[in-house]
Amino acid sequence: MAEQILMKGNEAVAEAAIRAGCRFFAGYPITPQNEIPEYMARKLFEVGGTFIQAESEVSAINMVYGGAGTGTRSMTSSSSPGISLKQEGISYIAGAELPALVVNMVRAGPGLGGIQPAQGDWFQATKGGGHGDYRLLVFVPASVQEAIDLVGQAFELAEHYRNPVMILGDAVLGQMMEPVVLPEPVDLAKLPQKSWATTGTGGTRKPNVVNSLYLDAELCEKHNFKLQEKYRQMTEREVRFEELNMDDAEIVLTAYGTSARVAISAMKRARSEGLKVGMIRPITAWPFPYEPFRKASERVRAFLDVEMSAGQMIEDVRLAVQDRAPIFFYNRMGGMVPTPKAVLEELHKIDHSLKRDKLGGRLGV
Amino acid sequence: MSVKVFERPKALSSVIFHYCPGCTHGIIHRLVAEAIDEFGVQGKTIGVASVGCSVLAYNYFNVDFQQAAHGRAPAVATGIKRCLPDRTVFTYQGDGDLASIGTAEIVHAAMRGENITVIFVNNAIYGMTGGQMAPTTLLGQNTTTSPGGRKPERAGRPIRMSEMLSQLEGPAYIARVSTHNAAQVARAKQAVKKAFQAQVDKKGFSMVEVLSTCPTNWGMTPNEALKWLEENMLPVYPLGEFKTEPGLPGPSAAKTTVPTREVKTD
Amino acid sequence: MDKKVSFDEERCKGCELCIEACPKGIIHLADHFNSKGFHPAAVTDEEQAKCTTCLLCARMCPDTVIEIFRPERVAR
Amino acid sequence: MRVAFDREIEFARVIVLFGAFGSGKSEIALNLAHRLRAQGHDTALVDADYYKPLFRSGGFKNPLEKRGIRVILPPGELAHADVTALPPEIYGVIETGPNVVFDVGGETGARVLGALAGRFRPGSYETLLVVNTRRPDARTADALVDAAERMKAISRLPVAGLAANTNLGPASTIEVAREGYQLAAEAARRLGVPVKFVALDEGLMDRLSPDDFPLPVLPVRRYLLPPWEVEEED
Repeated sequence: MAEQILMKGNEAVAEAAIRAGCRFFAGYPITPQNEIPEYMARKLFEVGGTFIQAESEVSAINMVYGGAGTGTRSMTSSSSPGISLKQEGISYIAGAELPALVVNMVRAGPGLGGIQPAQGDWFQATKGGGHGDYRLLVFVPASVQEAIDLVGQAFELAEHYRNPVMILGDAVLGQMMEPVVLPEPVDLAKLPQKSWATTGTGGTRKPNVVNSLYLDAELCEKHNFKLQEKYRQMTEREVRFEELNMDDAEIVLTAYGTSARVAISAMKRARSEGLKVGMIRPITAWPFPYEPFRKASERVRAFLDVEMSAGQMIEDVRLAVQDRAPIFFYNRMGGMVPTPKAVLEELHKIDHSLKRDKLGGRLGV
Repeated sequence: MSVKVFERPKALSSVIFHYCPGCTHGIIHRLVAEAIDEFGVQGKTIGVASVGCSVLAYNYFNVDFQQAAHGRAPAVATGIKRCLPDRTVFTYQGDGDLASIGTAEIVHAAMRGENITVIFVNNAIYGMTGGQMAPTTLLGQNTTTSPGGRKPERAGRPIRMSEMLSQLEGPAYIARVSTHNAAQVARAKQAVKKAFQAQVDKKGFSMVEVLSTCPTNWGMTPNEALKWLEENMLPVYPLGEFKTEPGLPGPSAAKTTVPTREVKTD
Repeated sequence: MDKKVSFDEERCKGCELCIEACPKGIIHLADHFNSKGFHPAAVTDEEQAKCTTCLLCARMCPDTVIEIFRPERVAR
Repeated sequence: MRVAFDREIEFARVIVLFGAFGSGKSEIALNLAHRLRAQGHDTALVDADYYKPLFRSGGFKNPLEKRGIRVILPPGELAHADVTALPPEIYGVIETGPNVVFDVGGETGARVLGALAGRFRPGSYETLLVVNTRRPDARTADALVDAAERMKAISRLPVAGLAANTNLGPASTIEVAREGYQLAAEAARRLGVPVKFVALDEGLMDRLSPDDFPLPVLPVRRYLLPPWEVEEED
């Protein structure tokens, strides 16, 4: 096993991408993700790749479109306002069925917001953002090691599905340092050939065209159905989540990313205080892990969703839980991070209210 | 016996262009394809289509193509060229695409001296969307969004991209040519070839601005449109080479920028 | 005698740019329509002889309709 | 005025901590400031890590000031901004006044020092290169020497010594610290400067044996914890 080293989330994402074979990065500076382009600027040329600081996020994502279209593993990274600017390109990349990695180290919004951590981009990442019926595979790592592992998978799956993949982190994940083990670099020569890539016909095949334009409505519909079939496959095969202490859980915490780390701390303290608290942590934001929530909703007393947003993931939790159990919500916003203590207090409050209110007890069991 | 001395270039497919009768896009497509043929680079060329009337350009060339979002073709071409530096990469963009929504992309691709070739078709109007004002629309020119003619106090004055970009150090070759008669088309051909030559020689960014007509949206017959171009566009958009890197064929243009000095920090 | 200038009628949109470009004035639009509904450009057999193969019509044609042939001995 | 703690480590009035980003400058700065203050010195901490939104020593302004440590940060909301706004007090404390710990963030912070370089008075300050050899780009003595040369060039200040800070955060061990110290000692020898001290997680101090390190060990309390590890008072 390789040695552990201490890495910051942002640089770990960059190094993991290089090891996963990323050879083209275009980006534009924005706090709190600057360590990613800075790392790429130092390292990508050393492995024969290219880093470009684009004139804007709009240009950066379109450079990635061009690079991805040549079959080169390509990525960009940014933070919330910059990701808004990239939505046009993300929609085109999805429409043209190109593989690419987009990293969003989320900061507070709306508008210029602030440079502190937030989770206000869930809707944007999972339910569009750009125009048209497309989906991204969206990973929400909760540790630096998990971010590294997911970056590797992101490139594989982006190519497998020919679809952009997003790593949805936040300022804490990007800035914090944790001990990690890096994977061995992939051997680029062993990656499958991309028959669709625009590399020049070489005079031996018909021209390849990278395109998202379908003027004929029937063909455009066919293209859309094909995309939807791909997304359906993703919902079947790519759902990832983690369940903690669910065997006897009565109250289920749910949170992702930084909120999940806080929630896990709160869960441990709650357990030590006798509360039967479990947790479901989505690792894919899209496709969302509806099934574990549905299953849990048939036997647990309540859910507590913790987010650094006004409540975005909770809409998916509601879709999964329906009315089978009450769903409580605790949030901080604008760059504030919930504390384990505050989450613990919420858990106690829920516990008390469920004991007081008989109707709030087990439903459907 | 006789020998064929003029035919459709190999780099053009046999698909019939969708362009209106007399639209000079067809001439410019052919010039680009002839240049690709003459450099022998068809198998290693990647074109980038933009948004505008030429959005379907990928159907007409026998080369790999990527279709770019409106204005972003130079960014897409940058991505392609940086990943495949030994391929020949060109964009084909109109005036709305290049001189309006894509001004940042074209300026910065030129600034970086991206080793790509840009074919910039300037017909002073939006063709695709139905004859709206372009940044290159002439003063007084009637369009659907400049009814009664473009007025400077409302809509500013025409933008001269070739002159603007020739102030940068990145471009190796910038020329403006026209399609209003066969002699000019022959000159345009030479400019397009020179632009590809600049790329083949790895000299950096090259752009040929081609003055072009839009008979349909100008409301003229194709031949009237060519005359209108000659009489009205040429005074605003003078023809010529604005920048020619030494080493390219032909005399160097006078206005070559002075290279900035490298400084040392840290 | 072989044709010096030939028109791929099905590609022609009858735009007349070649007519304007021809210094000999030998190109006209045919009376008939092509399948697209355009009167294609044409040169009568008699007027083929007047063609100097100067290429101007072909250079101005936006639709790669025109092919030009030269007698072998003068072909470049 | 020179100060010493544990009778073994002696510092100049102004301690400038620099090094590659992520090498642990902020953590060392907080620990040094607390120790200086605990020994009764009039102490100030300058957080010159202007571009990092999180895990900054300046984020502890209130608790530090409660303990009587002056914290020099850009004023008001600028303290939370990713803009460079040098607070004027910096100029004063370089020249005269309290014991100062400068926490300089990576290369960008070192550039800030470069802008101030002419103001540091010989003898009144010392610059320490903080090194963690379990960070990328710091895994060999060569890399540490390069980092020192680079910091010198950017900050236009000499490197007076190294602070051996090899750790893996919560996964730190004495073995890891010792491996890092050996690399730091090799780099220091080549740079012709001493290793000033070894920094060690305070939780490991009771497992330390006298012959682990032939020089003073600074016990380091981890202040820059992720939000979920912060202990709140009930």
